[in-house]
Amino acid sequence: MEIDPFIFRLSIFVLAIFVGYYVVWSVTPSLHTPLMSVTNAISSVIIVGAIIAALAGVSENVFEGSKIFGLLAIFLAAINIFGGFLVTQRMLQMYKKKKNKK
Amino acid sequence: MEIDPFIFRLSIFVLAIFVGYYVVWSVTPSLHTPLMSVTNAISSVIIVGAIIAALAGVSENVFEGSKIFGLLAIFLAAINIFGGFLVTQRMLQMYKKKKNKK
Amino acid sequence: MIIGSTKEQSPEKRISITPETAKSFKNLGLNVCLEKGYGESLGYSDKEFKDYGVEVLSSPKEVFLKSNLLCKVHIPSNTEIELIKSKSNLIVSNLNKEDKISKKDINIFALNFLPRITRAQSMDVLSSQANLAGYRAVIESIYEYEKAVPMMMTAAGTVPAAKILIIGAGVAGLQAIATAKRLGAIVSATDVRLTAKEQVESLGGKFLSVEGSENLETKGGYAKEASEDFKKKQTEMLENAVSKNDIIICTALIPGKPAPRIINEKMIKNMKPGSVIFDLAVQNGGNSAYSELDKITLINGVKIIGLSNIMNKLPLTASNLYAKNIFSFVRNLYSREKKTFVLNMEDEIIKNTLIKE
Amino acid sequence: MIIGSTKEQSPEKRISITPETAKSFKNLGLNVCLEKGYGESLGYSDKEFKDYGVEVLSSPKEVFLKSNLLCKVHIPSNTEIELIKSKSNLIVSNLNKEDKISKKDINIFALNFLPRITRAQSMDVLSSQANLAGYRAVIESIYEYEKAVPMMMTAAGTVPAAKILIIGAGVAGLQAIATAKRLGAIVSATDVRLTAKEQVESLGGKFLSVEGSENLETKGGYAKEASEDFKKKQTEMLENAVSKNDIIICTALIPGKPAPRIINEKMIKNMKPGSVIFDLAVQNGGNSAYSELDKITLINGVKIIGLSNIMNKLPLTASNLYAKNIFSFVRNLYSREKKTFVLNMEDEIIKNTLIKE
Amino acid sequence: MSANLSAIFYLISGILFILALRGLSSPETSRQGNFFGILGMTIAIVVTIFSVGNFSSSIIYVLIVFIIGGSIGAFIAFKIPMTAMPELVAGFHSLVGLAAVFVAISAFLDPDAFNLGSPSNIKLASLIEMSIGAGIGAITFTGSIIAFLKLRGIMSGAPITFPGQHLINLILGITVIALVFYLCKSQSSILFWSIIVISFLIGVLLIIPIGGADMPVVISMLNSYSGWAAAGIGFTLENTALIITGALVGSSGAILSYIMCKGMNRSFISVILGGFGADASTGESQKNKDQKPVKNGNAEDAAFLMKNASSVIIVPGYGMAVAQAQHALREMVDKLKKNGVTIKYAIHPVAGRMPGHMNVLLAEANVPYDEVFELDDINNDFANTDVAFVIGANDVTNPVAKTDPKSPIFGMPVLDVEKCKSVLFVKRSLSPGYAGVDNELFYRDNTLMLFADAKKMTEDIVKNID
Amino acid sequence: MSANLSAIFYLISGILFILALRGLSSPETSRQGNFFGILGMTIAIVVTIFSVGNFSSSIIYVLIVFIIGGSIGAFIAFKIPMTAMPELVAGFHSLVGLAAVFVAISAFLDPDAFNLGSPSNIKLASLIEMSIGAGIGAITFTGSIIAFLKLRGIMSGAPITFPGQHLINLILGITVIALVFYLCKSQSSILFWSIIVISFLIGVLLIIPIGGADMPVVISMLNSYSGWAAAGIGFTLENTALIITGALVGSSGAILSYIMCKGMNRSFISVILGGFGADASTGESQKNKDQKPVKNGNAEDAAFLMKNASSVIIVPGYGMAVAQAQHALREMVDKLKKNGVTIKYAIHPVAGRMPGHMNVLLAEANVPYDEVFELDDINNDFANTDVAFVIGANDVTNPVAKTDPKSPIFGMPVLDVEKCKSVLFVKRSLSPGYAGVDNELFYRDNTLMLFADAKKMTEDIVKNID
Ligand SMILES: NC(=O)c1ccc[n+]([C@@H]2O[C@H](COP(=O)([O-])OP(=O)(O)OC[C@H]3O[C@@H](n4cnc5c(N)ncnc54)[C@H](OP(=O)(O)O)[C@@H]3O)[C@@H](O)[C@H]2O)c1
Ligand SMILES: NC(=O)c1ccc[n+]([C@@H]2O[C@H](COP(=O)([O-])OP(=O)(O)OC[C@H]3O[C@@H](n4cnc5c(N)ncnc54)[C@H](OP(=O)(O)O)[C@@H]3O)[C@@H](O)[C@H]2O)c1
Ligand SMILES: NC(=O)c1ccc[n+]([C@@H]2O[C@H](COP(=O)([O-])OP(=O)(O)OC[C@H]3O[C@@H](n4cnc5c(N)ncnc54)[C@H](O)[C@@H]3O)[C@@H](O)[C@H]2O)c1
Ligand SMILES: NC(=O)c1ccc[n+]([C@@H]2O[C@H](COP(=O)([O-])OP(=O)(O)OC[C@H]3O[C@@H](n4cnc5c(N)ncnc54)[C@H](O)[C@@H]3O)[C@@H](O)[C@H]2O)c1
Repeated sequence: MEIDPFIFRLSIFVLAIFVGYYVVWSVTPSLHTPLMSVTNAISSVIIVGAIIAALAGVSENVFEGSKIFGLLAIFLAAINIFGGFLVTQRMLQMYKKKKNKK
Repeated sequence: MEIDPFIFRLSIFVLAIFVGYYVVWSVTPSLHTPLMSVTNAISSVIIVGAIIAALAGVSENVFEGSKIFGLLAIFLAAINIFGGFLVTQRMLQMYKKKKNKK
Repeated sequence: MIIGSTKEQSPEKRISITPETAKSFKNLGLNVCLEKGYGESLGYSDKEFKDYGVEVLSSPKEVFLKSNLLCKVHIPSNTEIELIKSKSNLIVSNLNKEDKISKKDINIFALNFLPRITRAQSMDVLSSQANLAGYRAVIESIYEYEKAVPMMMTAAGTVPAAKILIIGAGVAGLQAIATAKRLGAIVSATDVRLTAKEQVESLGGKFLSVEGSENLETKGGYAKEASEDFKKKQTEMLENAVSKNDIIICTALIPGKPAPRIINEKMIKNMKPGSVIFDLAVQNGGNSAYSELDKITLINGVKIIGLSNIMNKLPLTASNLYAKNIFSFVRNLYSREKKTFVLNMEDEIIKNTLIKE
Repeated sequence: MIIGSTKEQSPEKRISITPETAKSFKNLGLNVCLEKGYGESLGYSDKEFKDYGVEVLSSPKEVFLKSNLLCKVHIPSNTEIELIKSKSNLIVSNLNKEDKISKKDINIFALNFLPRITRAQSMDVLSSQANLAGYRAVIESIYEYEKAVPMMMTAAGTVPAAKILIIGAGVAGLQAIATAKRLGAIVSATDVRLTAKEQVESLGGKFLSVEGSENLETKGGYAKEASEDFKKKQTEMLENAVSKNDIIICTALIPGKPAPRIINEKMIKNMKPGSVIFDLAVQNGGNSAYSELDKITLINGVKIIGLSNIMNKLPLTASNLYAKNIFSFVRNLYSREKKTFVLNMEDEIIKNTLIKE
Repeated sequence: MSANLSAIFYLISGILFILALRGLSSPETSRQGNFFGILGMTIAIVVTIFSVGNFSSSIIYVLIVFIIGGSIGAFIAFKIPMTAMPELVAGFHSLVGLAAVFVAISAFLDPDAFNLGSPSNIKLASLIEMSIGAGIGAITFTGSIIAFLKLRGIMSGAPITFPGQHLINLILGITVIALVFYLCKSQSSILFWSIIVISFLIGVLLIIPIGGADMPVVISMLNSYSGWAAAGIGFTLENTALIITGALVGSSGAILSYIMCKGMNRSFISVILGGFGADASTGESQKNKDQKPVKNGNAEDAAFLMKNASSVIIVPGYGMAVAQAQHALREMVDKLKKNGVTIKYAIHPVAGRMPGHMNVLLAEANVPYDEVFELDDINNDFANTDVAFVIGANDVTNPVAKTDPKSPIFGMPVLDVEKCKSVLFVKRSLSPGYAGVDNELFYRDNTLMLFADAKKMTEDIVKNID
Repeated sequence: MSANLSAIFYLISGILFILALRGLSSPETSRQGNFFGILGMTIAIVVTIFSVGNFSSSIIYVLIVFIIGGSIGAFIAFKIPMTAMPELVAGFHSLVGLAAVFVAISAFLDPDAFNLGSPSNIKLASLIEMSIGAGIGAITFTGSIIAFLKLRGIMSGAPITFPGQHLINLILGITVIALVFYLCKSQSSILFWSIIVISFLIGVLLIIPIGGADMPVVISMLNSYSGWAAAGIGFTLENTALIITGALVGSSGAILSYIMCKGMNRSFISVILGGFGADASTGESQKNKDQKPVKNGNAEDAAFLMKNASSVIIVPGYGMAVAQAQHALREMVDKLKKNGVTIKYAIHPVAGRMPGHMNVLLAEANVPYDEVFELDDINNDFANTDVAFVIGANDVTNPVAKTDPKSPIFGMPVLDVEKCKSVLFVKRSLSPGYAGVDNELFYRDNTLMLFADAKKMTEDIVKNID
């Protein structure tokens, strides 16, 4: 009677799709660009895979065989993580309500 | 490295909460009552538990011991399922756009 | 029962029965008789009346002799009243309690004493005529005003909007506010009743309050006479306001008392040349200094206008409303079952308006 | 350089230089001289002018003799013109090309020939005065109209809104529409130019199109004379419309031609008694039958009004705008560097308005 | 049926429930939503039956019981008058709560059947989960019953409060938690039963201090509870359908009651905690109790009603003038017209404070004259009209003028707005108009009061049209 | 770190990402949202490192690489001008896509490390999942690069189309599917590499036919792709964080691009399928290409700009009169005032078609006279004003009147609206006004064109304020 974990993952996947759908549905157009940029930053969660690729497994040498790809992926993802979140931050600065208002 | 299915269930539970939150957030007030009624109907999904209670296990006699509770629960849930969905249906009839409009 | 009416003394152009109300009287079961040429001051031909079954008699005398109820705007002369049958009825719109009437055995109803209760609104002559007076006062003032009223920003420079001040925000005052607003003027108004503020603002006007003022409203909705202290404060406030305005319409009245004197000589001297003051209260003594009946007084380039009968400026509309008021009053007086006029003295409306019996 | 102006012939009340423009002329570097009592028709004292550095001379003659540029509303008499120095300039607002002027060695600018280009808008006398005429025509009509204009639903019955029809939706017509709308009338308008439809509607008026009509607009934005066929269709359409309206304001003109005759006798006979027709085109022959200069003609209870100089009804505003127009024109003519008036014949504005040199 | 397959089907039925709720959030898709709900439920039931796979005679009994229950439910659904909707939902809720309790009991008595261990040796997690399920179910049950009784009028709708109420609730709550703790230790069935009994009590105590007006919020909250109960049971039974649906119902119910509270300008916390913090206003609510009840609507309701009407008559009065709402009104009318609604304005001869007051304002807002009617011309139209939108008018609609000779406004002709199918009254309070006479229309069944400044409300309605 | 614990942390980081996206949907919470995103990412990374538990020297390298990459990212983020935002996002995307490809390759080469079996003997499901991840990643990579090049102007922004384009895409798509199928059978690495290469090609082909104007949609769509790729890898690695986040990013990106399409009135399908069905309008877009570009805004942008301004000047013209937008305008102004914005109206002497045209309409809408200014009095104020809202005016703002002596409007004084920080132009098209002269303000950098009927647009803006 054990359920295959895949089914669970599928359920999680499907539910997450719904959440993604709803969460964005009512966004104000002026936030489209920052939203896009934060989504981009978040999508670099792929780094999780990259870290596993670079560090997991028996071999210790990260420059060897398959691991070098993991390392490269970490590099790319890292650019994206920092770049993405910081640029979003910068964009959002512009949306701060002006101080000089009565 | 196997993950406890409970974790999966928890994830599913949490994500479903988000979905529930978003799905209702933008409902028009005129639909509050039907929405309540349909939610009520849906909550009788407890019948799934009731059926298991009544049918699962070794004993064959549904009137025996714990199973009678299952049977009772089925009865209650059944009232709710039919009553709930049908009454929603009736309510929604009223929301049909008038035909007599040009 | 026969209802009758005769032409008014010139220059009054209004009439008390229009073809439309003649028809309504007929429907009520009453007969109507009128003097020949009754409606000609307004362009109504006798034929129009006859079409509704009105009997047109050749002289006023015949009408007086024949009618059970006479409807007039002004009180007829005593000789005419003598002609009226005993126990007959007469309705007029403005009578002073002191006016002497020789003949004693007729019922005279003076609509100016109508109580201001909800039910009497449809008979309320004061309201219906004051309303028109407020409208027309603005038209008269604007006609006399030698500048344009609305703001116009044009290639040849900006014409500033005229500033119009309304004194007294009763029925006439409110309609004056509305009309002035419509024309694009900057409108302010003042009154002694506190509820007037909201009413003025509900028409988009600005209310000028007298600081620290009490509410001078009677139970009937009319104004009380103001205290000396109030008058002083009001004068102070207005001295400032009047000089800034281009047109002033005065409508302030206190029932049974002479109209309060609100605009004084000094204020007028401070006004810009070309300004206009229209004093609707002139018949009751006037709210403004220098205002005189049926004259345009020119003081330092300021025109001060007083008209004794502004209703003559739109007699058609005024008559329509007046005749409807009369009709509503008669309908209340007349009993369809008994086919006669019934003086129900329990009825506030009849009790208050009936002057002599 | 000296600019001068003298009083106009009575009854004209307008003036060409106001204290305000006198100041502007000074700022431009020009001197101003005026006849004694110049502004008294409008309530301006000589002192007000003097305060801005105007030289007040005791007689018109002195002004004529002294000025390099004379600003007037109407063309002065020939004897006066003789006084003007050679090579001096004269600005007037309405001159016919045929008018005979004895003296030949002065530059006469007739602002009525100003081209209707964007740059000339601030000098456009026709626009500035027509605009006021449109406004005032409505005020005059309403003054003469013996009913109330706006709709009022009252306890004594409903006063229906007056229906006002505007013939010709040029500058005057549009302002008339706006003013009538403001007062709460039901406004419709007609014109031969198709663009007028959108313009009328942009003011909330209803446009009455002549069916199957061509667009009779010239390049300059003026109207062309209509064909017989068009006129017939227009008459048909109007026969129906006119009888439904209470007030008609006529503003239709065709430059250089007599005003088109649009309202005929039959239409007027079908109007309700008490209706009013105001013919702004009366000086050019009138758009309406029976209209006569400075008279109120009464036909079947319909008042037909023609005024020769409606600007005299709001001379203050009219003068303000006129004086500004003149100032803008002079500013264009005057060269600050050369400190003189420069007749740049490349300039469309100067070329078109200059009549004789 | 394999556990995997049924898990997938359970996921599908969960998704269908999501789609059901989603459908219900807008009128256009609502009926489709209900259908998804039915479908989801069918799948869940069928899959469960197959996955249990017990086709002995028992299943016959199960089916019979199911059909009997279903018939009763269907019968109730068809017979109940529409006006009894809220109490019906409350009644149904109690059933779900009780069912959850029963399932939990069954699981407690016969854990083997559910793979939860053996009696007196139930898995710890399962034990906690089933106690939660049972407890919340029990609260839902008695709470719903009280709500039902209050709405039905069998019990007084007034809040029942007594000193120390919140303290008692707190103590009971702590007791339940303690009991769960000891239950886990001892697995003693007496503790389990005690949990249920005390939860029953909590349900009662939580709802009695809540006033009738807040009942819709309470029902939605109970709905949410029943969802959490189902989720709890779902964890016990390791059943995805129950978990997803329970969480869904739980959170959506909670959100819905929050939204409703906000719409009614009530504090969510105080409603949910059973009149908590409401003590201060008890005096006021007591006062209101004696008064006749009015139906209270908001801009969205008004927009919905008018948008779906085929004809609306606007009745303006002095309040429109005070609020200067004429421009907003005109805009509202424009939008309604775009929705195909026929609009007329009914002007009472003495509406406002000046003859022709309304005309001035409507002309200012450019309302075409041919849409404006005087009393005599329009009074017969009300009977054939769907909605009367009374904006800042009061005396001019008061039927007392027709019926009560003692009233100061007796004899004045009035607009027969009450003949419309629905009447919307926009004013700021229940206070009377110029004449100082109470307007009995406010308390009629077909009247919806929209308490707000006329301009504000009209603007809000505009927002909610289209 | 135990698998369970890390799974819980992954769940938490997933939730943080949800909250991040949610925060970004409204300006008030947006910065908080970004913070949640950062937090979620940090948790995901730290948990992964601990759960892998490899603290050999490798980790040093990993950290070094991470820091170098991060510094580069940070550097770019600070240096890039704000106007280059869209291409920056596109560029970043390409990195994510490539990273996904690399991870997939790594998994393919060394499946043991991921518990997916051994090389040439990879679990079937994993193989499919990783192919999908690699394929979508590859498409994202090249697609983003093309988008980047187009936006940067290195490649022409014009759509590049050629006959049979869609057919080729179709064939390539089918080929990939076939390759995956055979890969599962043979586990041959050449097939795996082919999949990646062909996907690279598809990415290019999908984006080149899309015009520059649609790029934001495309970027969002590529975003969505990168999400799906991450989810695919997540399934391969049985990693909840990747699955949740991937699905989240995938669906939200898709929805966002859908919303943007709707906002721009474009067909979603044709944009996504690479100019599919767009052939018909190619002629038009070609034509527009020669023209100067205008910035095109919508009601929401306008509402946002004005709401957050401290001062706004309204410049009405003939178009306001034609649209009869004065009442809506007044309502808009009222709302802005409530938001604390200072408002003035600037009336040009010849705005409209009649002297005083604007005054009539503003008076009708009850605009107070002291907010209405004539040209001379207000012209200096534009320079200190945040937004000029030009509604249906055109000639009266045209700077040509100041600069070009040949222009027919030369010499007319004009309102210096261009001195405002932003200028909003409400009109229906780019067509000129009365004078027939093109207005060069339309093409300025600080101008946003709002193409619509003035009344309609103003009403829409009203809806979007508050
Ligand atoms: N027309 C005339 O010539 C004239 C002259 C004098 C007297 N009257 C009398 O005035 C009355 C007119 O009747 P009516 O129905 O127009 O007015 P009403 O009976 O006075 O009712 C007006 C209602 O508007 C509400 N209101 C006030 N301000 C509001 C705001 N800002 N927003 C929303 N609602 C607001 C008030 O209720 P809340 O306070 O609850 O908001 C009030 O009940 C009649 O009794 C008539 O006899 C008429
Ligand atoms: N004031 C006077 O006395 C007078 C008299 C005669 C002529 N003029 C001339 O008229 C012009 C006035 O300048 P202006 O800026 O007010 O007007 P304008 O330059 O004519 O521009 C008006 C603009 O409004 C737009 N528009 C028209 N209908 C619209 C609608 N329903 N919704 C949105 N936009 C609409 C039009 O663009 P779209 O078509 O793209 O929408 C047009 O470009 C000047 O050239 C002046 O010389 C003035
Ligand atoms: N209920 C009804 O049926 C009904 C009908 C018509 C009028 N009314 C009410 O009656 C009231 C009076 O109306 P009216 O127009 O006949 O009054 P009115 O003609 O007697 O006086 C006109 C106005 O002048 C004001 N006034 C008096 N002295 C003043 C002073 N010193 N300074 C400034 N203002 C002064 C009065 O307050 C009044 O508003 C109003 O409130 C009106 O709403 C009621
Ligand atoms: N660009 C500028 O600077 C400027 C300035 C002012 C006016 N204008 C334009 O000039 C045009 C004419 O204005 P105007 O008022 O001086 O014109 P006008 O005084 O010559 O004529 C008044 C109106 O009567 C109309 N008309 C003529 N014959 C008619 C007939 N048979 N029936 C009905 N209507 C008839 C004309 O079309 C015109 O609209 C307008 O379009 C106006 O917008 C332009």
